[in-house]
Amino acid sequence: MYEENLITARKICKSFGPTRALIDVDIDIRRGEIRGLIGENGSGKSTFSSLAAGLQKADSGEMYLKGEPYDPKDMVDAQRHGISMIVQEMGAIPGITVASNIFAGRLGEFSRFGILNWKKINKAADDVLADIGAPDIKGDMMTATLNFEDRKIVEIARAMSTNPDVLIIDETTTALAQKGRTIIYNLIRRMHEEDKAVFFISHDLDELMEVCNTITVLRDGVIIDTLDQDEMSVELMRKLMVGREINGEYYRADKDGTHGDEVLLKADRISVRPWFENISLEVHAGEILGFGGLSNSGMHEVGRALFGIDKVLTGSVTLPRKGKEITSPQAAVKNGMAYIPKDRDNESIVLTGSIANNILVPVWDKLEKAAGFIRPDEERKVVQEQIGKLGIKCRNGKQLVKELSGGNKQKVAFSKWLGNDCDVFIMDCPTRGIDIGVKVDMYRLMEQLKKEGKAIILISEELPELLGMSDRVLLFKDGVISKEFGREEQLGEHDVIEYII
Amino acid sequence: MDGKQVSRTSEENVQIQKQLDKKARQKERIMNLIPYAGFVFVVVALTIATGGNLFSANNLANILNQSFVMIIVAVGASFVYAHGGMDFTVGASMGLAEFVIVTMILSDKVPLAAALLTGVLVPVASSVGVACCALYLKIPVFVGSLGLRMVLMGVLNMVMTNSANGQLNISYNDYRFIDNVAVKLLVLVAVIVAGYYLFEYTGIGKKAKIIGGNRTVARESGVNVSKYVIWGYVFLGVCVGIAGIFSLFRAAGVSNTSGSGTEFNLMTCIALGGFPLKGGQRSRIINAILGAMTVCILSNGLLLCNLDANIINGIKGLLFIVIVGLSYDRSSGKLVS
Amino acid sequence: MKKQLKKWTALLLCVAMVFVMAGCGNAGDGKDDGKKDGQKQEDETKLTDTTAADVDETLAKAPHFNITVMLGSFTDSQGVETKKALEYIEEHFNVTFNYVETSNTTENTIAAIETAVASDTDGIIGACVKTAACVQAAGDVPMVNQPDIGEAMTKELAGKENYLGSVCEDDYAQGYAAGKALYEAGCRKVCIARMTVGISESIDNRGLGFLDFVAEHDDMELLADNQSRGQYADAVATFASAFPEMDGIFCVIANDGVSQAMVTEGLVGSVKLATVGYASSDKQLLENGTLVYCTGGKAAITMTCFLALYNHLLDESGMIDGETKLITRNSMEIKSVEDFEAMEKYVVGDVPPYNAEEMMNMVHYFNEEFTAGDFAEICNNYTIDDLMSRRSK
Amino acid sequence: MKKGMVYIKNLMEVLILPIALLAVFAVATNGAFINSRILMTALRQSVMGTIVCLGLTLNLNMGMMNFAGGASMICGAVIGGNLAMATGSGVPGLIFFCLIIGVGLMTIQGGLYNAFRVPCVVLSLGLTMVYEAVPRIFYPEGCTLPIDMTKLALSPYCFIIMIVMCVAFYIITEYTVLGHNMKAIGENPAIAMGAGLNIDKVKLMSFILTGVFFSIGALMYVSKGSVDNVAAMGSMPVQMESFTGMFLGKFLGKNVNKAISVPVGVFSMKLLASGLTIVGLNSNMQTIIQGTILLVLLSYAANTGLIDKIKADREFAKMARARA
Repeated sequence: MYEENLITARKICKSFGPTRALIDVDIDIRRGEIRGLIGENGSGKSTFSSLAAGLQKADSGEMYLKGEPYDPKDMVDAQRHGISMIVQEMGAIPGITVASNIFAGRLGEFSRFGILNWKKINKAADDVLADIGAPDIKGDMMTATLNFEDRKIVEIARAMSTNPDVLIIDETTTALAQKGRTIIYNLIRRMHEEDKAVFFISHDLDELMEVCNTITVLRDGVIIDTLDQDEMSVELMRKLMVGREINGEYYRADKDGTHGDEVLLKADRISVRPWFENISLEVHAGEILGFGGLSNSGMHEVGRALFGIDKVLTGSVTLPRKGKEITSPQAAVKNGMAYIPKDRDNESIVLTGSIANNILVPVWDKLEKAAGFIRPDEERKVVQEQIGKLGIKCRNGKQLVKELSGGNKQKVAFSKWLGNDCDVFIMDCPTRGIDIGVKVDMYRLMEQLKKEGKAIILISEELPELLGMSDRVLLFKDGVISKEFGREEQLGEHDVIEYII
Repeated sequence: MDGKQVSRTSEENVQIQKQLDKKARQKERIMNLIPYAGFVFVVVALTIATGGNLFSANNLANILNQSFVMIIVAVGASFVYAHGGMDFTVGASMGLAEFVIVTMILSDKVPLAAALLTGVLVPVASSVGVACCALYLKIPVFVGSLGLRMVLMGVLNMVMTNSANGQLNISYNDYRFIDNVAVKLLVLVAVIVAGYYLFEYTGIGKKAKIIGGNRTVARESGVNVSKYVIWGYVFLGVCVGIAGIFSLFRAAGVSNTSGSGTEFNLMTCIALGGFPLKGGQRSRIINAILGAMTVCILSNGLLLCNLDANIINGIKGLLFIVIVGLSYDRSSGKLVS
Repeated sequence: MKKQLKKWTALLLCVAMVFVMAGCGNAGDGKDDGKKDGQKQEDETKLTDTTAADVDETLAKAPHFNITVMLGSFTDSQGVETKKALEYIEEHFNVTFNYVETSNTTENTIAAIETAVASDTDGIIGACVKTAACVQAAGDVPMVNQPDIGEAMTKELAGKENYLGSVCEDDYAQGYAAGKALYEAGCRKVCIARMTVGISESIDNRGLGFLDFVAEHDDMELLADNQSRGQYADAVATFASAFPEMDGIFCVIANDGVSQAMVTEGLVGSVKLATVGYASSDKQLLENGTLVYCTGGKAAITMTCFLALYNHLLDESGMIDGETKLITRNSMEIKSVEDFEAMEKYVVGDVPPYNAEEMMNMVHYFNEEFTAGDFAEICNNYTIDDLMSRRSK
Repeated sequence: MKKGMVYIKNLMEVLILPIALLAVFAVATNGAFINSRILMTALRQSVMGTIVCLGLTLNLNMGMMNFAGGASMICGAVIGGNLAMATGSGVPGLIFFCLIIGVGLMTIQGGLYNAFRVPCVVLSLGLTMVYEAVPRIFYPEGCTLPIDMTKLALSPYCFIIMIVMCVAFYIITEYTVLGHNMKAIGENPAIAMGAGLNIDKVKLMSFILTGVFFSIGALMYVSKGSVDNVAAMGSMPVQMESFTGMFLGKFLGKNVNKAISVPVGVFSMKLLASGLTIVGLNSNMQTIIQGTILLVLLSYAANTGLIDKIKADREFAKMARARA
């Protein structure tokens, strides 16, 4: 009864242990539709797309493809049914050739009695790559030699190699530069003209408005609303995503960029191969110093070098107040520095550890009594204090971090350092991929730390956030500081774009 | 449009959520209980098979004597396995430690205490050697400790062959004051209490678990990873040294097969006790001790059963597979190594 | 997935049960041991006055004893031979054997002895004791050890009456005799393939005997000394390729791998071989004169331990001399093909070197005038000819 | 032509070690070492080791260390040999039975591995004990083959079998769908699963193939003449014997197929062993030297990039200071 729909989903439920990712989701995607799917992290959009693409199995509910029941065993089975997907994380295997990546799992079609015919495979790969508009990449190249963007294009080629009826794109464009984005937009246009469907998942609300003709909003695993072309607006979408009014200005209301004049952190002509050279900077008490630039501009690596994770080849990083030079993360932590890494799940928290253990890691040295004894009650006091202060939603301190939502995980990463009374904070994309509600809490926390006279380095790839929060901004391009300006100059995004592209 | 109002807080959904939470906690509790169930199963099965002989008066003392070495080594090993490390040199280094002690005693120019102390330093040196290979030479721990094991076994064989053809004995009666049940119980309790204190209440244990959970997070949160990894191996070396001392005085002599096979036995104890091989927060000393007890009672009981030599190890292997199969944490699913 | 896991666990558990049943069944009544070829071979030797049935009848009247047998392993050639002989004893005598493997480590030996005492065994034989602690662990359970433990330890154990003594063959003499045999066969450049020193004392003594012989004869040169854990065939192959001028090899244990390596390496005719112990494929090496020295019938050592213990258990009659606490058995040298065939027939066949009737007469309880002297005398003239004469009577 | 040159360069990289060993021992024994007899014997001795190590490499490529290799080989050798003798089916029967048992044992291990989700290392420890006990129930005295059935260990056959197995390994890893999937999963299992490869099926197939290699290893082991059963963990030396050779091959032949580098690695170890015997060092020294070579080789492999990284860093720093 759903022939006219390409994909129909009825009452789809899916849960991972106690966390329920999707609850009674109903979706209809018709031919020629470019369906956008938005929602905060942990809202279930990636889960739904992986169900449709056969990566995971739904707990309950049915799915129909062109009217027939549809239950894919795995990704290859879904691809045979005409649904293919480009995953969010790295989907291309570096150690094998481009052609093997494109036809992974389906090499059987190119072999006679189990023996592979590499010539035929490479030729087919070249055709698909030319068809999607990337003739410079060849099938027999080794994937490891390609840069990050070309590897994503190989994944796109894999998805398009069976010219699917439905193409699912899961937050791929955020990592692509110009070349990749044009390829994606052409494909979407072509799918629309050929009366097929595209399922587009992205954080970039403006991009969605241009590309999609309908947008569905998901929150906490439940569908809130579906907007047509005319109903769409950024404010409405943001409101539906957060579920409550965003009152007042996100970022800091005040305009003054004043800060204390005592220098808390000083870098003198530091350089790390191959990322940056001769970077000098100072951060003052009560100042938010912003680092802006593209992801490969070297700003993230400067943050790591300031904290002592990567050894600096020239110059030095010093804490003038304590007169100490920073050469290792241990020295940094002992002298009151804090670092919140960009890759939250792999570098800032231990997913298999409990909330208490994650919070206490930098604090144990301070709590040690005679013979290294750490009193359990002191530990509990610190943990309860942090959970209360940041409002982490959890059963108790013993709950595992992997069961928390994205926002709560980030709160744990923050509270790790607040319990350690640090005075220099280095935050690398602290608000990336967390829901707006928690983002606002983070911004208020930064303001409060600024008032307490802490020095904060805010590294961010979102210009609005950078401009809204920083007292002073350093823009990075290809490992060099391309521009420095203060808050009082009130520069807008368009003024600074040419310094970072 | 097609999304009707479904809310998370609807009464029925809250019910489902509470039920899911309860199921998750139950599963966690069962996972922790299985090693104990394995232990009870082995004890009950063997008590029946041996007609109650397993816990007869003199067999209890035997079980203590036979399991003493493995429990001490298991307590030491829990610090290494907690941070995801491994050490195959345990057997050979214990043999070498015994050799050093015996040569010093026989030369009787050295007081007993000094001989024992130097003996303990040998496994400490070999375990720290494995740590340094892993930390500074970047050699993977698994293969690195196998290579070092080969070297140590070569050294042990050579040393033993050159001196008195592979067997050095000391007098049995002079050292009864060390090798008796009272002293052993005392030392066992002391090591377990010290181990438990260091593992649960000091930085050494806590930081070892965090390193086992995620080494990058530990490093970037200010933990001196190399120092605490080496601390773990030092504690293992000390425990192997203590075990070597008591095994030496129990046997009243050393040969080049002294301590051989302890490394594979140790891995069996860790796996049987439900101690996570990759370390992390779920590591608990009680699991390592439990594993050691299960293995030793299994060996003792099967011997008591007067089973034919041909099938004793077969049954031990089968029971090992069943218990490990049930108790191993299956979270890594298909991606298990 | 859950279904699959339950299926596998159920399968494993019932296999475990089968093992346990087979095991308990086998250990319970040693009589009809399923694994052995079972059919009761009639004693083909003619018994003069008492028939086999009478022998079994008198033996069955003796009280029952549980005896623990401990060897390094029951899987090497000597282990298998010994186990076969003991299973023969179990058939005729009213005893039950419990076989325990100690893989030659002192810890395992002590643990095995303690556990045997805990399962109230009546006596222990074998044990391959290396330190006094093993004997102490036996408490007051009577014990006959194999091989000898050296004077120092015997002195230390003087107080322990439960230690009845040790039985061994003079391994050192066998190694020395092997060296002499090679010397007489004209070998001057020899290699030795032996087990890593320290694992088994009796095997080490064979190596020492041979090395002393070579040292004493300066016109004889030792080219290589390869110690390994059982890879003797590889050692022979390496000697063959590395030392073309080699003309003699001594291997501490006879095994079929070594005999076949002599053939595959084309050493027959150019290189002589001397071994200790028995390997089935040694026969053709004897025929073509390659094998100049080999001994057999090592199972008799453990049988002697059993008889010494059995005498003690029955009526406390001591068969082993009080001071030395040691019986050094004569070793059965094999010089010719006829000797080899006789050994295969009478030693490693279905009837061990001493059949039930002969053993009965070596037990004071059944045969009053049998004395320790006779026991020592029987052990001394343990040769092929003695065996052939006994069997042909 | 360029591709050919690169291939030759890689091949030369693998052959450095055996040639270096030959040179060292040629000097040490002033020429006595270089004779075809020694090389042939070392090669013949490395046949079994090579086949076992190729089987282990199949599993190691997917991150799975398997201790049960030695035990399954002894089990296959003893039961296979005795069944062949009992049925009087000669060498073909021997091959057939060894294959059946070897593949059967590894299929059981693969099934348990997938069912229990236990790391291969831990499972193989338990299975080693079981596989060592099984042949002792049926044939406690081990297996001794009559001379006419041990033809395979003699020179023409054993080399043919080794070459066949190496070629089979080469074809499996380079040209079959299964081999390619195994490489992809070994590289990064998470992404491979995302890409739609059926990890369980591929791992089970890799166990079965390893079973084939172990059974041919068992065949060569029993064809040497006789195989005794072993006591607890007695099968470890059988497998560990050429363990160093396997890692030697793995690291020496980084960019050439393992079918070439593993045999060369195992052969080099046998050369080393016979060289040391001639020079007069006893086997204890050999174990020490083998262990040291393994450690040195592992650290070399782990830090290959280190020297030029330091050079590049110093270069970069010098330039940065100049420009400051």
